[in-house]
Amino acid sequence: MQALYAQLLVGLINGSFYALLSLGLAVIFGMLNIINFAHGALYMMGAFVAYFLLSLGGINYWWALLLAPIIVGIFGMILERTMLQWLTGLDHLYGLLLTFGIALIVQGVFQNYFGSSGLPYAIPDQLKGGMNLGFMFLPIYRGWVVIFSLVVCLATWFLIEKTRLGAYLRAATENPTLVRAFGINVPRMITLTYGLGVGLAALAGVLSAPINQVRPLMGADLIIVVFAVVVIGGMGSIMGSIITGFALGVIEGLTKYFYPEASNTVVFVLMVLVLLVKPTGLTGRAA
Amino acid sequence: MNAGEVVTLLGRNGAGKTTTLKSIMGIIGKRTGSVKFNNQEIIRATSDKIARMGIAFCPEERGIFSSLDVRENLLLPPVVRAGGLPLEQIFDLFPNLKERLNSQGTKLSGGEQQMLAIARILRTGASFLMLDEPTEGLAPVIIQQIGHTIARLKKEGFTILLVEQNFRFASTVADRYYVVEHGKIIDGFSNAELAANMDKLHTYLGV
Amino acid sequence: MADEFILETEGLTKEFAGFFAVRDVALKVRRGSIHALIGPNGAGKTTCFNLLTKFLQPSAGKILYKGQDITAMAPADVARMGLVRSFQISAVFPHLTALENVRVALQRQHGSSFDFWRSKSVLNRFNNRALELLNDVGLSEFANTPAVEMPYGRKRALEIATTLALDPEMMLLDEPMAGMGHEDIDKIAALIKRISAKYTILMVEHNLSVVANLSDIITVLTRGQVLAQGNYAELTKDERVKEAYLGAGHA
Amino acid sequence: MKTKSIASFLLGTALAVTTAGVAFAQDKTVKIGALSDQSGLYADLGGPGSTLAAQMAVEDSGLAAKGWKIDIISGDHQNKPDIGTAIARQWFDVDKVDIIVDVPNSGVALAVNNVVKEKNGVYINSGAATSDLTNAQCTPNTVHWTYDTYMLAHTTGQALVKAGGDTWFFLTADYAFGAALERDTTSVITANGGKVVGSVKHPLNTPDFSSFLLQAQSSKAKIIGLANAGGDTTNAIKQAAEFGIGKGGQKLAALLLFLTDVKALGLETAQGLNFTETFYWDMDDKTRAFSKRFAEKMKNNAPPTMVQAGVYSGLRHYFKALEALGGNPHDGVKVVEKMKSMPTEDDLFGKGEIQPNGRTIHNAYLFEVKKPSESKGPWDFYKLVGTVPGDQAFTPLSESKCALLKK
Amino acid sequence: MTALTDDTLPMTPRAMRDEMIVFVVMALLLASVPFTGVYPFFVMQALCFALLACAFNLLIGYGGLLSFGHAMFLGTAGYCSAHALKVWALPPELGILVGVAAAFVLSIITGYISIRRQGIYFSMITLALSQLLYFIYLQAPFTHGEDGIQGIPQGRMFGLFDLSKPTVLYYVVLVGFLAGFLLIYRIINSPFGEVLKSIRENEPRAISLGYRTDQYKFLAFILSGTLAGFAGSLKVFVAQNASLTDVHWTMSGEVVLMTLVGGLGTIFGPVVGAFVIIAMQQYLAGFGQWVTVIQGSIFVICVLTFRRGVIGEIAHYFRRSL
Repeated sequence: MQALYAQLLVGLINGSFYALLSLGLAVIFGMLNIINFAHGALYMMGAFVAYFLLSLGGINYWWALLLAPIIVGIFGMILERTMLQWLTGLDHLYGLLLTFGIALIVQGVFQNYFGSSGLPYAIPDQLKGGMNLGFMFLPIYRGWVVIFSLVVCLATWFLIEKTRLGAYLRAATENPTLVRAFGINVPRMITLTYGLGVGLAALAGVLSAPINQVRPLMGADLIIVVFAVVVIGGMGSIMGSIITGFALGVIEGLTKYFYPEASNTVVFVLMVLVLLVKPTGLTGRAA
Repeated sequence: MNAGEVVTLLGRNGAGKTTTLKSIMGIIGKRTGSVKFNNQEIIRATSDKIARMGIAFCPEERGIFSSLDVRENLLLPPVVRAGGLPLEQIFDLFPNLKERLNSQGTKLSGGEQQMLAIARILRTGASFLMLDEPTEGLAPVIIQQIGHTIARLKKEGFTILLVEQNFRFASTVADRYYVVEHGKIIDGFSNAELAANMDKLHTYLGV
Repeated sequence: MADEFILETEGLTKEFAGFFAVRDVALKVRRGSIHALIGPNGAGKTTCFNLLTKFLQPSAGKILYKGQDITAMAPADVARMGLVRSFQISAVFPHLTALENVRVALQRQHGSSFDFWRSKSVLNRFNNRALELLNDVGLSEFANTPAVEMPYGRKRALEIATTLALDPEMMLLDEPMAGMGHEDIDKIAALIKRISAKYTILMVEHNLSVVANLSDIITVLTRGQVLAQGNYAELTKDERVKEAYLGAGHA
Repeated sequence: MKTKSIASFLLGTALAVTTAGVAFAQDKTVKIGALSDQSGLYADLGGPGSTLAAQMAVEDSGLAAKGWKIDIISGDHQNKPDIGTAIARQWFDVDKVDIIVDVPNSGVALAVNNVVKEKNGVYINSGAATSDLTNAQCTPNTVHWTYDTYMLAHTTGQALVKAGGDTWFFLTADYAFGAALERDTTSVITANGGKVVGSVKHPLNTPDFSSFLLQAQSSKAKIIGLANAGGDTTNAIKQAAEFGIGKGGQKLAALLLFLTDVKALGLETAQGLNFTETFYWDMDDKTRAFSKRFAEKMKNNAPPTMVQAGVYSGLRHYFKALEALGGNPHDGVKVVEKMKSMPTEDDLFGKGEIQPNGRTIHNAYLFEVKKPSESKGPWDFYKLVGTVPGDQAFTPLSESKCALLKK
Repeated sequence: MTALTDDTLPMTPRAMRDEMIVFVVMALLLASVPFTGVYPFFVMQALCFALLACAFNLLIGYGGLLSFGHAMFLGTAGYCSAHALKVWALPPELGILVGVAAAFVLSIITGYISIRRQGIYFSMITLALSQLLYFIYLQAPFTHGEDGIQGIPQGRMFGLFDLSKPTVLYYVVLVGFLAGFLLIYRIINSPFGEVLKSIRENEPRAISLGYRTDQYKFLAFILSGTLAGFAGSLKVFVAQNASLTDVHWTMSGEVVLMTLVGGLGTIFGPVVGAFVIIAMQQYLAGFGQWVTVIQGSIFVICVLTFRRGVIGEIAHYFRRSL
C-alpha cells in the first residue's frame, strides 16, 4: 500500500512534465491550428540553454528558469514570423510537416555539436537532498517540480481563461478576422502565443535538466507521448491538457508498478480507447 | 457618407452588400480602388489599423464568442479613442445585458446576442459603425428595440452604415439608400425619394 | 392515406449548446409538390435541411420518409432511399469534369463502386446517360470542362444534374438560385418546374418571385419555428408573415 | 544508407561510389571500412574516434613502408540494421572493402555479420555487446574484440558477489539485450552463492526511472544491477543519486558503461559505481602514451574508449596476420584463420588469443568510479578494483554454441 | 476534406497517354540498371521505398488521409515474411504472401479503429497505433527485439529464380515494384478511384449522393496498408533482415517526406521522391552527421516553397497530370 502511494506521487511528478508540455501544445494548437512537432526539440533546447547559461555564463538554475524560456520563446517567435505564419489557411498537414522538419534540423544541429550521450546538469544546492515521507524518500527537487509546474499550469490557465489578454486569445481562436477588425493586432498576438507555448516547453526542459541527462534527443520520443496526452485531453483545450497531463502521469506510474512492461504503451492504448468513444478527445471541440 | 448620417445598403442575398462592408474593414484579401476615411486613404491598411482609426464592424453572424462570457464579449474590443459610450449608458440602452453578464456568450437569445454585438462596438469610441443585417432572424419587438437604439445612436452623433434586407425596418432609420447588385451600386436615393422609388426597388430586391 | 405525404416531421428540434436552431417543427411535404421553405436568414432553414438529410442528428423529434422512420439513419442511407439534397454553397467535385461529376452519381446506383481492379473505362457505359442529363440542364458543351472552371450558375445546374442522376424521389434544394443572374434564374426555375413533374421538391429560396412562381405550398420559418404555412397568395395576406419577413413594403 | 568518407591523408578514393568499379586487386592493397554510429547514441564511444583509431593502427603498423597500400573509408549505420547491411554490401561490391571494423549496436552488428560472411570478408567487431556473434551466429569471418554481454555479466557479477554484494535487484531493459545481461548475471550470482531478490523490466528509452528505483529501494537488495545501456543507464544512475540510493547503503552496478557515459554523468553523480571494462587509458605507461597521441587528434581531446581501443588493437593484429601471409588479403576466411593461429599481443589489451569461435580473450577489469575529490584530471575517473583473467571472463568454449567448434 | 492538390487536372485520354509513356520510360530505365554499372542494391532499396511511398500516396493523395503510422505495415510485413522464411523455411513467394497477409489483417484492424476519425485525429491515431506496435515488436520474442531477424535466406522464387544472385533479385524486385505500381495506378483509375477522388474533393456531397464514404476510405486504407506491406516483404529480400527501424515513427516520417518531395497526389511523384531521398542519404553522406539536418531542411523548404513537389511542379508547369 505504501509503495502504491509512492508510485502515485512519482506519477504526479512525471505528469507535471506532460502537463507543461501538452499545455504549450494545446495553446499553440488553439491559436495557430498547428500541431507543433517541434515541441520536443524546443523542450530540449530549454534544457540546453540552461546548461549553457550555467557552464558558459555561470548563470544559475533560478535565472535559467526565467531566462531559458524567454530565449527559446524568442527563437520560437522568429520561427513563427519567418515560417509558420505562411501556413495560415493551409491544411493541418503542412504545419505538421514543417514543424517536423524544424525538429529534425534543431535536433540534428545539437547532435552534431554536443554528441548524443548528454551533458550533466546538477540539482541546485537549495533543492538537494530529500525528505522521508514515511512511505517513500522524496527528493526535494521532485517536490519542487510538481509544485512549480502546478503553479505555472494554473497561472497559464488563469492568464487564458480569466484575463483580458486571454479573452483576446480565446476570441481570436474562434474568429481571428473579427477580432482583428476590432483593432487587435492578431498576427502579433499569434506570434506571442507561439512564443508562450514554446516558452512553456523550454521551461519543462529546464525543470527536467537536473533529473534527466541533457541530451539532443531527450524530447524526440517524449513528444509522441505528449501528443497522445493532448489528443486524449482534446486538442486545444487548456484545462483538458493540464488535467490529462497529470492524470496520465499517474496512470503511467501505476502501470509501472503493476505491469511495467506496458508503461510505454499504456498512453497509446488509452488514446485509442478514448478516441473510439469520443472522437475529439475528452474535452475537445470538433476538428 | 457624411458624418452623423445613417445610410443603408439594400440588395438581394449575394449581391455584395456584406462584401462592401468587409472591404471597407479590410477583412477581404485583395481589394482595389480607394476607401477614404476622414480624408485618409485606408485601402492598404490592415483591419486592425482601420479599426484603430475609429471604424467598427458588427458582422451579420454577430460573432459572439462562445468561449467568452457576456462581460468578456462586451469588453473585448479595445477602446480605440475617447468618446465611447460608458458602460452605464450601454446598460441603459440594453438593460437585458446587465442581467446576463456572467452567462456564456452564445447562451443568449438571438436578440440579446444582436444587442451584445452592437453594444460592444459602442464602447470603443469608434464613430463610424457598420452594422450587417442587425435585424436578421429577430422577433418584431426586438427589431423595434434595435430600431430605437439606432435612432438614439444617430442622435449621439454616430455615423452608421447599415446593410439590410428588411426594408421596412431600414425605412424607419435611414437617411439615404444605395442599391447593390452584382457587386455594384446601381441606384441611390434619399429617404424622401423612397416612395417614388418603391416599384424600382421591388424589382431590384425581387420581392 | 399514408402515401399522401412523402416526408413528415414531428416535433423536430435541434439544440446547439442552449440555442434552439430548430424547434418543434412539424412539416408535411405532399408527394409530387414543390414545397418552399422561406424565412429570414438564421431562421433555421439550412439546419432543417441538415436534419432532414441526417447531416445533423436531431435533439428531439421524428422524421418519417415514405412512412418509414429515418430519424436514426446515416446520411448516405437516407440518400439511398431517394431523398437527395443540394447544398447552399455549390456542391460539385471541382477537379472532375462535368461528365465525371454526373457519372459519379450514376455509378453509385449501378454498382461497381468498390471495384478497384477494373479500369474506369467501364464507367464509359454511363456516358450516354450522363450526357443526356447534362443536356437536360443545358450543359452539354461543358461535358469535358472541369467543374472548377465553370461559371457559378452552371455549377448550380451541374449540381442539379448530378442530383437528378440518382433518380431520387425527393429533392431538397438549398437556395438553388443564390448568387445567380436573371437569365440563369429563369433557366433553373424552368428546370425545376420541369423536373417537378417527376419528383417531389423541397427547397429553400430567398428569391420570392421564384418562390411565388414555383411553389405549391410555402412554409415560413422564423427563429426555428414554423410561423405560417400556405400558398403564396395566402401568405402575402398573413399579417405575421408580413411583419416578420416580407416587410411593410410588401403589398 | 550512407557511407561517410573521412578527409584523411590516407585516403585516395574517398568518393569512390561511382568510380571504384575498377578497384585494382593488387596483392598488397587493403581497404578498411570503419562502420559505426557517427551521429546517434553510440557516436561518442565509437564513431569518429573509431575511425581515428583505425588510422592510427595503420600508421603504427608500418605496413606502408613495406609496400602495402591501405585505405580507410568510414560510414554511418545510424543504428539501423538495413542501412548497416546496405553500406556493408556496397562496400564489398563497389568499394572492394576487405575488412569491416567497429560496428556498435548489436542489431546492426549481427546484420553486418551475415553480409561479411556472404562476401567472405573480415569482420573485427569491437563495439557490439551481443555474445551471439561468437556463439549461435558465429562465422569463420568474424573476430569479436573488446567485450560482450557474457563477459560483462560474469566479471561484474562474480566480483561483486565475492565482495559481499550477495543480494541483487535488476533494472532490466525490456528487450533481448537486457534479458541476456540479466540472465547471464543471474547465473553467475547464484553460482557464487548470491541471490536475486527481484527485478523489474523497463521499456527502452524510459525517461523516468523513479518508479523502478523505488521498487529497487524497497527490495533492500545490496546491489542494484542495471541491465540496460546508453541513455537508460545514465538516466537511471542520475536519478538513483537523486533518490539517495547510494546513501541508503545500496550499491549500483552498471553492467554496461563506458568512459563517455561517466563523463556525461559527472563524477558527482557517478561516484562509487561499479562496472567492467577491458581497457582504460590510465592503466600503464603504454596505454597512457597511446591515449595521449589519440586525444591530441580528437575534437574534444577525449582519450579512447574501450571500443575505440579495441578497433586499434584488432586492426594491429589483423595487420600482423597480413604480414605473416605476405599478401593476398582478400580471402577473409584465410586471413581470420591466420589471425586465430597467432597469439594476440599489443600495448592496449596485453596478451591474449582468439578462440576458434572468433572470441578474443584478454583481461577484464572491474572499476569503481572515483569520488570528485580523488580525481586529478578531466578524464581521471576510475580506480581499478580487480582484474579477471580472460579465460575466466569470457564464455568457455564448452558453453559456446558456435557451429565452428563442432568440426 | 481539404483537397490537398488543388491543381490535379481531370483525366483525359491525352493525360492517360502521357502517363503510359512516362511509365514505359521509367520501366525501361529501371530494367536497364544492371547494365549501367549503377549499384543494383541501391536501386532495389529505393524501389522498395518507392512502392511504400506510392501506397502511402494512394491514401493521402487520393483519399485525403494523412497516415503518420505507415511504417507499421512495412515493418509488420517485414517481420512476418522474415519469420516465415527463416523459421518456417517457406519459399520466397509464400514468404511474401505471409507478409502481405499480415499487413492486410493489420490494416483491417487499424483501419477499423482509425478511419472514422477526422483530419488531424486520424494522423494522431495512426501514429499512436504504430507506436503501440513498435513497443510490442520491441518486446515480442519472435522479432528478437533490437537485434532484429538476421540472415534471412533468400531462396529460390517459385523454385526457379535464385534470389541470392543480385541480378535475379533485382529483376524480381523490379517486377514486384512494377506490379505494385500498376495496381496502384489501376486503383486510382478505377471506378473505386473515381469515388475516392470525389470523396477527397467534397465529402458531404459524396455522402449526399448516397456513398457511405467511410467504407470507401476503409477500403483505400486496407489497399494502401496491404501494398505498403508488400513493399516491406520485398525489402526483406534486399536487406536480408527485418528490424525495428522499419516500425519506428521516424520511418513513417520519411515516407511522408518522400511523397511530399515527389508530389502528393501525383502518380510518379512518390517514386521520384523515394529515389531523391534515398540517393541523397547515399550521396550526400559526405556530410555525415548532417543528414538529419538536411532532411529537416528539405521538409521546411518543400512546405514553404514548393508544396506540389518535384513532379507536381512539373505537371503544373506543363498542365498535365503525372
